[in-house]
Amino acid sequence: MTTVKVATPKAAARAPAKEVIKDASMLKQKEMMAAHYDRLTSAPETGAKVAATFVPGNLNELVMCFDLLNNLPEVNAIQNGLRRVSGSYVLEAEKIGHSEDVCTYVKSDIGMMAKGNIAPNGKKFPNPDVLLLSYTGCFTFMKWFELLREQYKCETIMLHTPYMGDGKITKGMIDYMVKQLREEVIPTLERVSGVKFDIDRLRENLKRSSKAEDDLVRVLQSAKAKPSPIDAYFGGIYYIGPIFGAFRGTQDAIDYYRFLREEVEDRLAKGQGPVTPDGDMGKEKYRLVVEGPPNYTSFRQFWKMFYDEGAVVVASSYTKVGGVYDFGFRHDPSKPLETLAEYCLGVYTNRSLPMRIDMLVNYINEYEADGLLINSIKSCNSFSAGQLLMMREVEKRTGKPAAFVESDLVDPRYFSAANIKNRLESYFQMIDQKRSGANAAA
Amino acid sequence: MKTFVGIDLGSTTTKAVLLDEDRNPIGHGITNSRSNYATAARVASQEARVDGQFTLFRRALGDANGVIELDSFLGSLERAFRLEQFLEQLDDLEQTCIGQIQGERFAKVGSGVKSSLGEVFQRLRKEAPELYAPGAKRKSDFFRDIAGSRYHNHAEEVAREAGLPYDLLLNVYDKSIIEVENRPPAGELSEKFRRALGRVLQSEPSVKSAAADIQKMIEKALAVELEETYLVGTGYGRVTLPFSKEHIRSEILCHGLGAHLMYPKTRTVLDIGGQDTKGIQIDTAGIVENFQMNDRCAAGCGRYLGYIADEMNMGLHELGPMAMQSDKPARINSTCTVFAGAELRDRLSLGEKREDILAGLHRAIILRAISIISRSGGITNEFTFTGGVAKNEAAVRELRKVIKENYGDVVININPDSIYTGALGAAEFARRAHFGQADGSEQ
Amino acid sequence: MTIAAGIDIGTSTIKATLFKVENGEETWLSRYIMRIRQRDPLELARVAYDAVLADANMRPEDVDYVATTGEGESVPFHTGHFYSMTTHARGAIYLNPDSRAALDIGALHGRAILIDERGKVLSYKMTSQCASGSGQFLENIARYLGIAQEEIGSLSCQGETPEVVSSICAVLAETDVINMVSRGISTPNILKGIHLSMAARLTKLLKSIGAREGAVMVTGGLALDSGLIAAIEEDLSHIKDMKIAVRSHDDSIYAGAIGAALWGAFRFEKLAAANRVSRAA
Amino acid sequence: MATSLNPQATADIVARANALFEDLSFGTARAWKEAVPGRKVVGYMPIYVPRELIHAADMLPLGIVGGGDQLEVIHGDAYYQSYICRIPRSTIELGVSGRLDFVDGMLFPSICDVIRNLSGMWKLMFPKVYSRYFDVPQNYRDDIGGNFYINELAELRHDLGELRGKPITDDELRSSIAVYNDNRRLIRELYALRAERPWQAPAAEVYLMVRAGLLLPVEEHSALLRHYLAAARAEERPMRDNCRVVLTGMFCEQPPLNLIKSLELSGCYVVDDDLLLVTRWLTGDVEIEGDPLRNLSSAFLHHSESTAAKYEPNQKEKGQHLVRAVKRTAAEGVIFAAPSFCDPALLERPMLQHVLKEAGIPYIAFKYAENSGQMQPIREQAGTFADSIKLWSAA
Ligand SMILES: Nc1ncnc2c1ncn2[C@@H]1O[C@H](COP(=O)(O)OP(=O)(O)O)[C@@H](O)[C@H]1O
Ligand SMILES: Nc1ncnc2c1ncn2[C@@H]1O[C@H](COP(=O)(O)OP(=O)(O)O)[C@@H](O)[C@H]1O
Ligand code: SF4
Ligand code: SF4
Ligand code: SF4
Repeated sequence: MTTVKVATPKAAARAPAKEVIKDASMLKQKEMMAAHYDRLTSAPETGAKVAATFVPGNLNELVMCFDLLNNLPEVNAIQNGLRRVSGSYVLEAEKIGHSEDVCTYVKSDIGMMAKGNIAPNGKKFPNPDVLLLSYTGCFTFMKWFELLREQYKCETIMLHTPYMGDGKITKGMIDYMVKQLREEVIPTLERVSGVKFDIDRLRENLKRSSKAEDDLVRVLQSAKAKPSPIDAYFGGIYYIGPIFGAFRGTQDAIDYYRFLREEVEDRLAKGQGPVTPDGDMGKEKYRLVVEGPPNYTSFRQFWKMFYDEGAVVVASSYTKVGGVYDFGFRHDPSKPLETLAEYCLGVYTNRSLPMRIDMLVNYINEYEADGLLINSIKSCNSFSAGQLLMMREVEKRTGKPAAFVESDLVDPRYFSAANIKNRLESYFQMIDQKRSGANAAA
Repeated sequence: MKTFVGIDLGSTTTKAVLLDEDRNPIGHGITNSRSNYATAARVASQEARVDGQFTLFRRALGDANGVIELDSFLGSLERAFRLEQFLEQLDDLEQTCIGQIQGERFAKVGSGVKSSLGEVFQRLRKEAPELYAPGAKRKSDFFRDIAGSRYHNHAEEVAREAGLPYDLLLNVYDKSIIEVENRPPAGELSEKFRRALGRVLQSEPSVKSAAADIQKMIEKALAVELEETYLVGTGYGRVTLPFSKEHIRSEILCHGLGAHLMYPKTRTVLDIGGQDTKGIQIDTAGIVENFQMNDRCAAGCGRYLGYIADEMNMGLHELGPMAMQSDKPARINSTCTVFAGAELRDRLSLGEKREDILAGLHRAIILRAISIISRSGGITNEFTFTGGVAKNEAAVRELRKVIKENYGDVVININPDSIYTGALGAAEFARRAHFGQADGSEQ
Repeated sequence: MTIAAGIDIGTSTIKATLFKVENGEETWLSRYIMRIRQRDPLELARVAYDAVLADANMRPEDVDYVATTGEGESVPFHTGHFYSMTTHARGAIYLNPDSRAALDIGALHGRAILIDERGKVLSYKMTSQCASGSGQFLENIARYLGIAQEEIGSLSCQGETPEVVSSICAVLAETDVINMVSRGISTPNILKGIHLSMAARLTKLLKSIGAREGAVMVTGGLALDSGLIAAIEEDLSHIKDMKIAVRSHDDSIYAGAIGAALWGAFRFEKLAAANRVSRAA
Repeated sequence: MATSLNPQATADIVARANALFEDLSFGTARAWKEAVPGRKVVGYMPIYVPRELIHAADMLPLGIVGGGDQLEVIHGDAYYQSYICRIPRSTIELGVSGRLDFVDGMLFPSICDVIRNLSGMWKLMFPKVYSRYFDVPQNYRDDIGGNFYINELAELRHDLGELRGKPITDDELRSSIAVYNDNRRLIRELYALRAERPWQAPAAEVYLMVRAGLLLPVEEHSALLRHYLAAARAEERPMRDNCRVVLTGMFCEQPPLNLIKSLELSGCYVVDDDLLLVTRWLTGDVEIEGDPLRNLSSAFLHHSESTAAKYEPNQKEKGQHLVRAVKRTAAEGVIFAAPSFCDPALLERPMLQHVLKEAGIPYIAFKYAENSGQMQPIREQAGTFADSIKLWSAA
């Protein structure tokens, strides 16, 4: 990946087809990520301690209070997917006894460990000093860290987030979580890190989070414009990287999101569409809302199937897996532990199915989309179980057509390009036909 | 005359439909999809032309109706034509087989193979007219299948008589058939029509008296050129076709439109093809509103029946009728195409009846299809069943049952030409494209 | 002296053997193999049994133990039944005493079996419920490509730039292959591609049973497919921590029947020692 | 009870249980409901719900564990992709086909994402039915997880009271706890009998007897269990040369009965299992005196079974429950049988296997679905396992 040539948006139009086009914000992000991986892999030398934890339920502000580095196995799995090594990792995990049926995120991680635990920068990942099992919206996370615990034999802290089964956050839930934070999570982190907890430091971190969150929301909501200056799924995945990962609560994140916002606002002012790996996208022909994670092993191929047809994603649920901010929630420094609890509870997949449907319907209406596309992920029961009903309900309520494709996050065996392309093409042609039918009728 | 061609390149069969300017289908052609899609497309469209010729004959001979029994005459003519075609391909196959055995693998077995082959082909040729006798039932419509199953029978006998391993002769066939299939069909159609006509005139005294008139009318029809004005391709293989984007439509749209043309009141379409199953909802203009397809597992598609037929050494055409004899379908749980064979054997060995097992397998396919339709939004009146499996009466019976149980009284349309639905839709898209509605909508 | 017969009813073929065991010395008296096409396998079991007897010039009363394996649980004249993996393990040891794993690849299933020097099954793993990558599939493809079963191996070995078969589903893979033909991929490269993808599955099985070193004996019908064997070797060579020598044997397809007969003899002697002899019917 | 003097033949009792099991329309529960106007039925899915609460509200707790291999799934597949286990689709089928139309409430316990999401689907598809996702804590301290759990219980208690039209009193709860304590004791007895003499209580029979408890009023079920225990002890049955195994991984989607039978036929006596865990989830009696919710919570936190759906805070304890089960029942091996695509069971499996390996306990593993039709591969694996234990055991 480091060898690809990179061009600024201006140069995009002139760039020969083979080059991958990246805008400046992406470059900045790449630097941030690279720096983070370097911090992690040099931990043995610097003596920094490492906490492994998950994206949904990521307590980065808290982790930073203990001078711990945050290593997120999901992000590593994504990197491995993009770098096309996850396939062999998954296979490795299956060879050492994991079932073909289970989540490939876990298997990619386990396989990576079995094959030497090499980070994207080519150096070895440090072993975690603590597994912070703060997870939300998926049971698999729990098994995942039990498996890692077996391997690393290190301290493991459980923070259990109840599910929003009835669509509301109750006081009982918040109390339960705050109590876990106060009496289990924080004391253990203090012990592992040797750093005393300072609630003011947490407040500072939270304040920084909410600033970046504001800008992120502005960026994502820019897609309401026509044409949309961003792709809120394929592009969106880059945008959420820092804030869902190890940067929420840092100055870096504030800088990045301000920079990103300006870039997007500039495109917006100029009436430009999104930047794709092949340069500026052509005319915006279809506006879609997407539910479900992407496929990382054939990410660009997948994306190309959209932008080649002039389809832009204007809103997606995947960009809410590490926190839902567009309905007003911000990390609130005035109630630091409660706000962390509330954040965990509100993550997309921790919302009940009816809530998820409401969100999608709302997106279709507010972003004036032509329809819903579901990319159903074989790995992920948390997302996928129930998507077929979601599809029906959204169609029923919006009157807009939906389409369904299937793939996997990081297992290349489950990406059938021909199959997906066939469905997408049919879907786009169907939207066309409907439109012209509607015109003819009018 | 102007014709509009729709080609549906399916995973198992390739279909072509010829429309005239007034949207009348004048010809249908089908062939099995083989490794060479371009050839398959060519064969199918040639078959459609052949069929179109018959339509033209019918039109031309319309006046002579009464003098001759038109239907029976055209039937004879068609059979004679098929026989001509069959014999021609048989010759090709024989030459290819002989070519094969020059290779070293067969050298040690020596000339025995060659003479045995000669014998097999002699028997094949001898019985060929029976295959095309009036009322004869053929196992399939395709040369590969017809010639194959007969070849197997004769080869087994001949091999036994000559003391040769049967597998050897089988292998020669397997090696050759793929080549023969992939050879573009040999040229001049008109000549074949003339030869066929000769055969009919000779063998059927009833038309002798009108022979001269008939010949004249046929010649006139043969003189009409079926111009390929516009062509649209669709189906599984469409991406590999040398068509440009304007000439390609998604098979979903084509099936929707095709079903609409056949039955304008259709709202729900089910298509079960060789390796995919689609549930499609269309509006009053034939525009697709929603669709669902099977996922990446091909369980429960048409190919499933193919496997079963192979497994039981039966023709595809024979499965349905056998399953119809059951009134107590077995409950089959594995719809995995390949495992179905194993389950079949399992159950046979447990003493279950073939008919019941087969009926159960048909039901299993239908249940899967129904769940796909259900994903796409259920069944709304009227319902049209398309694709190759719609030809299977047992599948149709189960489908009717399940629909009745779950959706009540729904009009169910099944067209004898249901397998051509996609191609018909494509042909209509071609016609619309020619008349300037690029997006395919009707005015 | 003990005379024992082993009858292995598979999904596609039926195999029978007759053995004499005397003072620990095992003598293979006769064998029989036949494809199950249309006939009832249980009927064929009788045919096969009669054939091995006739071939060895014996009568049913000479036989001490008739052991079935595979799908032979309901053969009416058996003395006892052993399950396939038990018998393949024993067969592998008979064919090559150094075997520490058996890889049984038959028409529908693949199984990896970890064994010790006595033929005891230590652990095993089977391919899943989905039929992709089975012998049956290979057979269909071969027929489609117009090649005889015996040719598959040598053709595959000529493949230099194998084409990867991406579909997991056997049915869709068939279409993949048809597509390859149309793209002009040569038969050897197609076959090699299929073999490699099958091999990857099989080595995965081997790895997951913990086979790390020693010889693995390939048993079952596909042991005769040299292309598959080569592909397995190739796949294994990419795996650092597996130092396994892949072995095959001309009689590999009989492994189950051999194992059944030998276990039968073993059991008979054990029972005889315990005075619980029951002669074969 | 006097009837125990005159035990029915086991066959009759089993036939009754089998009839209950095969009735996909829940006739018995329907009849119970119709017998008295105003009666209500509350369904629940695996793994555990506090049935005492439902019972205390005078309602019938009805265990719904999928549709098995006899239910024809026509609509259910429309809601689930092929890579999701079977139980939710057959449960939806039961709902859509009207087989559950008499059920007044549904509880979806916290077991995995599939059932969790099903709870939301149920709300959308059957809006008139009371339905609730019943969450449980993953923290086992009384003052943290306990408080949360009591809160959950109190909410459920309140809702069920509303459904009945009258709040549930503490005394009602106490007497329900007592009734269920009795039932749990009988089931423990049944399992002990089978562990001791598995040929006297074949696995398929034990399964049917326990399964009946999901469908019958608890008092009736306890009586049935008493009959069966007496009859099974009295009847002489031949002992086979089988090995003894513990079954694990079947805590949610249930295997077809044929599968359980096949295991015994191919040479394995089942001496312990984790089928239908709700009936054995609490491992001892629940305290009756005092605050009933606190007592239920305490039993849940400190005396409940280990399964994949539960976090094990102590690494050293991971999987030890299985080792203990093997020791307790003198089993010779463990069979891991998990539903296809069951993330909890399948992700847990390698960890448990490591523990067994460490303890020198042999094991095998396979997958099934509630509608698996082909028993051949399963027989083969179980048979090989039995073969190897038999051929190589000391004898
Ligand atoms: N005459 C027939 N009787 C029964 N089944 C048939 C018949 N003709 C075709 N089929 C079935 O139809 C399937 C092919 O359907 P088709 O719609 O042509 O598929 P595709 O478009 O994928 O090639 C075959 O697999 C076969 O099962
Ligand atoms: N020479 C060969 N080369 C490749 N495959 C072979 C050969 N001989 C037999 N086979 C394959 O072996 C399989 C049968 O193996 P076998 O172990 O007997 O299976 P089963 O026990 O399931 O019947 C068939 O699928 C057949 O295609
Ligand atoms: S199941 Fe889904 S949410 Fe859970 S770890 Fe896997 S991919 Fe992530
Ligand atoms: S189950 Fe059968 S049909 Fe489905 S993917 Fe596997 S081989 Fe293909
Ligand atoms: S079988 Fe497993 S995955 Fe399916 S619902 Fe039950 S626990 Fe969840």
